Amino acid sequence: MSKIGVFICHCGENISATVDVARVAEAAGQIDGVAFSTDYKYMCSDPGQTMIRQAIKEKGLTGVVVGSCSPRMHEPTFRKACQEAGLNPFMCEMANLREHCSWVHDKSEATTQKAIDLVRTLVEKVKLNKPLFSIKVPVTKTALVIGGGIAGIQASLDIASAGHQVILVEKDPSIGGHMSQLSETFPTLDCSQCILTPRMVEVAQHPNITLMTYAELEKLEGSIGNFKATIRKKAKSIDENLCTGCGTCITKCPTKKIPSEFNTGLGMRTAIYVPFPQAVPNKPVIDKANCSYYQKGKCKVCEKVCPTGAIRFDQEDELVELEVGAVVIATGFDIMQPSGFPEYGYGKYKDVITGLQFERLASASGPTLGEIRRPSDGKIPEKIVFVACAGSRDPAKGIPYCSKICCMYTAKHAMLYQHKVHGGKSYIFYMDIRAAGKNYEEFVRRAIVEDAVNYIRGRVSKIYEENGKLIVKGVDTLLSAKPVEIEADMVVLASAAVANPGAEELAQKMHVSYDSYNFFSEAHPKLKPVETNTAGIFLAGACQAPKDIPETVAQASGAASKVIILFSKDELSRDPLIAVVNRSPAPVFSTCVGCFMCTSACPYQAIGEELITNRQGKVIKKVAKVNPGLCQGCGTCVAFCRSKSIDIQGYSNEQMCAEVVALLNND
Amino acid sequence: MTEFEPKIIAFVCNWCTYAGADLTGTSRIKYAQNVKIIRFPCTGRIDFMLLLKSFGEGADGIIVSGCHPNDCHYTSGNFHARRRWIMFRGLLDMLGIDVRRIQYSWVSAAEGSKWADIVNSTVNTIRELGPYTEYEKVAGYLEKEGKE
Amino acid sequence: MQTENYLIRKPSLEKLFSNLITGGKTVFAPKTKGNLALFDKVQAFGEITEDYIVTANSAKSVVFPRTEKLFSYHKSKEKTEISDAANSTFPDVVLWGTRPCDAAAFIPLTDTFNGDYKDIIFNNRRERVFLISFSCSRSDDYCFCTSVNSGPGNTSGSDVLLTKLSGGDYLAEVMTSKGQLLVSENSELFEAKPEEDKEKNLAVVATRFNQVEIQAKLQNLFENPVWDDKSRACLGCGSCAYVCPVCSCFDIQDEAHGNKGTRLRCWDSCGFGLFTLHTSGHNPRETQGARWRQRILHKFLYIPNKSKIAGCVGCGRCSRSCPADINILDTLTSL
Amino acid sequence: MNELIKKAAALLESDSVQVVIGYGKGTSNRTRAIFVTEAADCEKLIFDSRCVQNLAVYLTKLEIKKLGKPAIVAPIPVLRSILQLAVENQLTENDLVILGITPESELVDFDSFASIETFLSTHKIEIEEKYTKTIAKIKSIPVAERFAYWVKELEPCFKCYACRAACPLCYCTRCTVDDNQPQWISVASHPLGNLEWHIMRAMHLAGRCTDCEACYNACPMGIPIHLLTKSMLQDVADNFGSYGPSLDKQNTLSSFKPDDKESFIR
Amino acid sequence: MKIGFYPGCSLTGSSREYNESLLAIAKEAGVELFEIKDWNCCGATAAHNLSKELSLSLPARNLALAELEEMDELVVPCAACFNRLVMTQHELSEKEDVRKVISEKLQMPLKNNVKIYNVLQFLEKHIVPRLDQLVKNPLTYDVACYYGCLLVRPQKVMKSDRFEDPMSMDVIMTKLGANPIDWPFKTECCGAGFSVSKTEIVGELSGKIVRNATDRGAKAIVVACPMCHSNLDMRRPAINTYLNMKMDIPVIYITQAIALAMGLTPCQAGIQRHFVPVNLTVNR
Repeated sequence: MSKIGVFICHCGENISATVDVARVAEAAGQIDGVAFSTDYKYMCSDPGQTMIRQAIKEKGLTGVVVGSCSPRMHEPTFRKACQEAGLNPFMCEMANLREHCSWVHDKSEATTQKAIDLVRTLVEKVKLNKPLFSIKVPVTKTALVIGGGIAGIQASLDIASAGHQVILVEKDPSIGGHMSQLSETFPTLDCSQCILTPRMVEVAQHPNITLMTYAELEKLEGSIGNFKATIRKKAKSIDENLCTGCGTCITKCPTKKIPSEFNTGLGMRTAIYVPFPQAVPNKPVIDKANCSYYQKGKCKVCEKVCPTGAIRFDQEDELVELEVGAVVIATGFDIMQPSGFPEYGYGKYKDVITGLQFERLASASGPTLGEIRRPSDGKIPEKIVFVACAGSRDPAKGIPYCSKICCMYTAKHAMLYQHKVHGGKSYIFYMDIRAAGKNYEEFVRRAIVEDAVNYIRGRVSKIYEENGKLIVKGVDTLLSAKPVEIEADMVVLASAAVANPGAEELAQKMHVSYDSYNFFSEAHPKLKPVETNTAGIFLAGACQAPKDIPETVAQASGAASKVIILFSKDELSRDPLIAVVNRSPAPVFSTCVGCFMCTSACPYQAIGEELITNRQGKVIKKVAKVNPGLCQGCGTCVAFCRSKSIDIQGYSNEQMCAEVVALLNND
Repeated sequence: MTEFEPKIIAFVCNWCTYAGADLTGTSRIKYAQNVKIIRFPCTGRIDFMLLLKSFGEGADGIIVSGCHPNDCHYTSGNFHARRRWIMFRGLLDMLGIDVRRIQYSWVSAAEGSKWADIVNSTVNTIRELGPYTEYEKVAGYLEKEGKE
Repeated sequence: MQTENYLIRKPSLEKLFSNLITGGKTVFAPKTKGNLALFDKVQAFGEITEDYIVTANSAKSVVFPRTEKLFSYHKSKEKTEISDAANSTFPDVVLWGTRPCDAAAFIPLTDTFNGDYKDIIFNNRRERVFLISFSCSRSDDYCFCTSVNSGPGNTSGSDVLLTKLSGGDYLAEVMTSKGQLLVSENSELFEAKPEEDKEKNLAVVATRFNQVEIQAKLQNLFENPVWDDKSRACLGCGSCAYVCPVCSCFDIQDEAHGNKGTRLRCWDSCGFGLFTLHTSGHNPRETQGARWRQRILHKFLYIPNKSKIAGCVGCGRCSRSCPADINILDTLTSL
Repeated sequence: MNELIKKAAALLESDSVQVVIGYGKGTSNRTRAIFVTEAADCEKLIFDSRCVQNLAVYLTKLEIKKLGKPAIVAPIPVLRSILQLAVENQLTENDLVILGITPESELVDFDSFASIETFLSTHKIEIEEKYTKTIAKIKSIPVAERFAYWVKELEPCFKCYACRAACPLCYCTRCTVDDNQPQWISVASHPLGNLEWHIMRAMHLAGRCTDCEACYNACPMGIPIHLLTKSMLQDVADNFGSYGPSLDKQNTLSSFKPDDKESFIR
Repeated sequence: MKIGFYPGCSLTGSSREYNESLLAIAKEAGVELFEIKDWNCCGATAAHNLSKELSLSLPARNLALAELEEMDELVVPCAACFNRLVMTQHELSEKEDVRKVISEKLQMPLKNNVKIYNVLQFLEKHIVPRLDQLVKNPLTYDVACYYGCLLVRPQKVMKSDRFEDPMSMDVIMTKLGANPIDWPFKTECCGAGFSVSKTEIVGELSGKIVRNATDRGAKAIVVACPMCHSNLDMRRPAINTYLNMKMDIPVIYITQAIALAMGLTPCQAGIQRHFVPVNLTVNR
């Protein structure tokens, strides 16, 4: 006969404000098999937990139901409390009286009744709970970092320096990401590449880091501690071991007019190329789509000129399988192409460019070697207009959220312009200036005060060309509150930061959830900002939401530390909520009839065969067997088994049926 | 007479809809009390026999909800579930069990408001359909039979 | 008591029926369903069919329903309320159109429920049942009533037995005081007994075996290949037992819904593998052969030994309904 | 069917099988399953239009397995069942010898399950028009009345489980209806118990049923339960492409396509 | 398929030529338009500032009438009327309860299922496909397509992603053989309601439009809104005062442009009704 203890939490006012907690506790006391029932202000607090521990000891409770917040919040807390009192943690269940009741209903009889029903349901479940013991799985102490931007670089270096193996996968020919494209960085105006490239080199040289550029994640299976990742190494068409990176092939390549991704189309590159001079690894790849040999079948100049004979036209994509224990996603962001805003004339007028393009113009390694020259005719613009929130904070046509970095880099752009073009005039149309961050506000102030950047609070309605000038029509909503027109030579759009185009597909490959903008979702907005809801997979940088460099680096180190913590153990203990094939007395042995449809239904290939033999060793029957190491406990096999011969611990058939019956019979 | 309060049971997966319903709570979006949730690891775990049982135990309506296609925490539980529901629904319909009384949905962990919407619209549908007397008649057969 | 004979004319028969209905009786009679005749509640005389040898289902369910509530309960932490079905009132039932074999079956059936324990519910129901049987004018290869000392015109078990005469009118034999009461209540319908001989209006059913010999043989036939041979095609369903008018095995089932629940008595069959399965996993009757043996021995050895009557009335339903065409006669005649 | 008899006898003589499962004479005009273990008895074997019982059901029965390796007389429905049993790992190719019989009542050999599949691909399951009509008609009844209709149809069911016993695919050691931990469905035969039983039975046959009608033929009360499985067969065809047992194709419910279409999930 | 027609007040008054030319080209193209019997004011400009309910009921009644006459589609040439009608339809389809209330108010059934088209949508669907046969005198000159504010809005209903830089009229003009210029004033404000009250503001706003069109070499401004037309055409004196020079670029309705291209007489197109003389026909 079970002795269940029921503990109803007020959660301060959160539950008690709409639910009559005393009544719930009282009603719970009336349930058959409930030996103890009470309510308390904060069950999760230390006194609350002590109350539970005491009751278990004094009343000899065989099961516990805590009626409080979502089990997704505090289940571990209370299970731990039970364990401390000598009760198997899996004999504790939670009724979700907050998220699923008090917070979503008004104070009323029905609300209290619902709370009672929920508690009763869980009591009936707990009666059928069985003591379970967690499963130990070994940890593969190798981390997979996806994305070679500053986030990925930082995470890799931290993990590697802690003495663990790291595999860094980058889809482009070089690591570096967006940061390598930036000219100077706010709020210090130090050269982006100057601070980044040493880190890139460090990655390449670090003994614990295996770098895979021009490679992408193909498949991810398994679970925390024991993932199996399949990486597609795209064919570079060169033998990296032979290539010395001398660059002869690049200088001799006849196909020279390919818009350079790195220079955001403002510069050109060849078909065999390295994205930029400081690239790591500094070895070229052949862009098959633009190579005249791959396209037209003749050329092979690079092959002829290569001193080491490193060119491999027949090279093919290679799939490599890796055993890793943890994954850090650091795939970064993309910028929204402003073509959705015809009124800005981007694409129509050459001298309307994006912020990222301006970075290249302003960058010493850029197409203009750092001189601000407008793309159309290379003239130095005398008047330049910056449009902030070009797409951001625009639910109608753009994205509703704030891209966060634009305010700062626009200020930076204006400053750089003022520094490089003396006597130039710069205007910034903005909604609000969001400069929250160390030395950020001061930075913006400097732009306004020292560099005389004109900030105009208002939006731009139209940009059009009139005799060689870009007429920017907008409104100044402050003092004048009048329409304004500026005859500019160049316009820079602070286009919104958005998720990478491949983000959704990648999330699905890894089974991590993502928000409606395709940014990856953190496990908890406040308390688990670098974890995903899939154990063992962590987030770093702008793939989670737009971020500036300091934030990105901080989060990357955060993610790294999570990985290091994970790797600090040799074994992981996993919840034993896994499927089990039943046993029954001879001569049946198990009601499983071995149709093995569960095997084909199992997403984890966790179900194999087991031969049941008699004493003489003669095979009597063949039944299904679950591999506890592989089973993740989804229970698809359970719902699928016609003879109900396979069941899942913690969500067993008996428990679920008991819940249904209890939930629907409240008298 | 007082308004009919439908008994609705919800079978939801732990990773998407249960979390989504938590978000409904944290966002303080209100919905009707009639729906009570039972938590499953995955929609793949939700046995059609449990839906059957629910009607037998007097449910007026049922909600089954989990992760959107491709978002299943276990890769494919929801795909298996979807097939099962397609077949089950066809059979129930053939037998004249009112399929309008079972609402299937995909509600992600980010769709707190969608969950509230699903709950409220289902409650309204069931209110309009009224108590499932046809089924209760069948289920409560013994009670009546005693009283002849 | 002394049997009394009357004549009842076809139109009067219909009148008699409607009197019963208006008299508030629940009447069960053979109805056509597809190509079967089934005992079922009837309201109008027209619903009743005469075109059947025996119905597919037996009439036993009026006294021994396939699912019978024994009691229901409602428990709370303090107390548990129980309402016992024995105290409930049962309907007055008329069985119309039972065959002599059906009627005869009520004797062993009643016997079973009145062994060491007198089954109140069963007896309450039984007392309220009134049988108006019809003699058989047709028979088929499955019939063997005559081998189990019954016959197409046998009166035992019935309150009234009607035999259709050449003219289409009926000879009514009244065997019981219940029957006499019916006659007196409907005296205008019952006329002086006819001259015509009953026997020549009855079907001829050949005797297939001698029950006494069988009983004797079975004494020492427990271990015998015949059981396996004859039951090889058996699929292990319960249809033979469920259509049998004598089979009375049942299973106790509790149906619980939270704090409420009901205890039920449901038909069970020795044909099922689970029938004798022990919790230990051991099953004393592991094969269909052993189960088939049990069925035969029970009807033709154990019951006769115990209460001097056959546990089989030769209606042949079991064989007719068997999906694998296992014919009880094959077994009995091959012993 | 002299050919059949000769062949069966040969098999028994050569001891390549120990029993031949086939049809023999039954009561009056019925035929019944017979199990011939002596070559001499082979002339008892018959085959004609009356032989409708699905013999495949015996392949998984303990009592029959005891007799040794069987040869089985297999018209189309039996062949389908054998193939499905193979798909479900209940049979391997050297478990039995198949005495296939074409719709033209000619003997046909099968050296492998694959060859059965090839043969069956020219004899696909087709639901007769009279049934498609009936099903369509039933589905057109307003939902409440449709429910009442079925409750009435199922009323005579007294749970003798002949439908289960006669079905070659109901080979479970323990049927879920007999599982009382938990009590999945009501065991008693009353309206709910009957409804639940027939829903469960049909669902468990979803995508597996090979439309042999053994269940319907076995029912002593003549309840049209085969309409349920037939209507599900249609659903399978409509939703997941036409159905037939197949060695390389996954079972309908243990597989899926990411783009399976449905119209009812919000 | 029955196409209804809601003229609204302007088309029976200040912009009769819009009405005439539309019906003329429809006739020419063999498209029959049925004017809603007993139509009433759309409530434009005033209603939605005064009474929400009124602002819904007025257009709703016209929609209900269209339903009663079993119209599948409804053409609403006046941009203002169009705006009121689609807004109402949108709101009623969003809010079922409101629809019930209004329907009761009107004591008319209101399924709210008539497809409402502005003149551009109508032309695209019913006239443009026939143009290839019907264009007799292609228009060879440069034109400035002027959309104004209401035609392509509200965005949530129009679902256009180019409402700052629409193209639909330009496409049609190209089909007529004309050459729509690329200019930035397509959706600039013409002064709208100030037409009557503050003509000097109209002068300035419309002035900029007229000047830019002229500067970029347009021979005519093409419009599809009575309000725009009166501001650009009828208020030309005010414009000239603001620009302090005489602008003689004519302003024509797109329907007139089509009529001319179809080879209908200027009179059929209602050309003679303009304040700024239109001497395009001679331009051939």
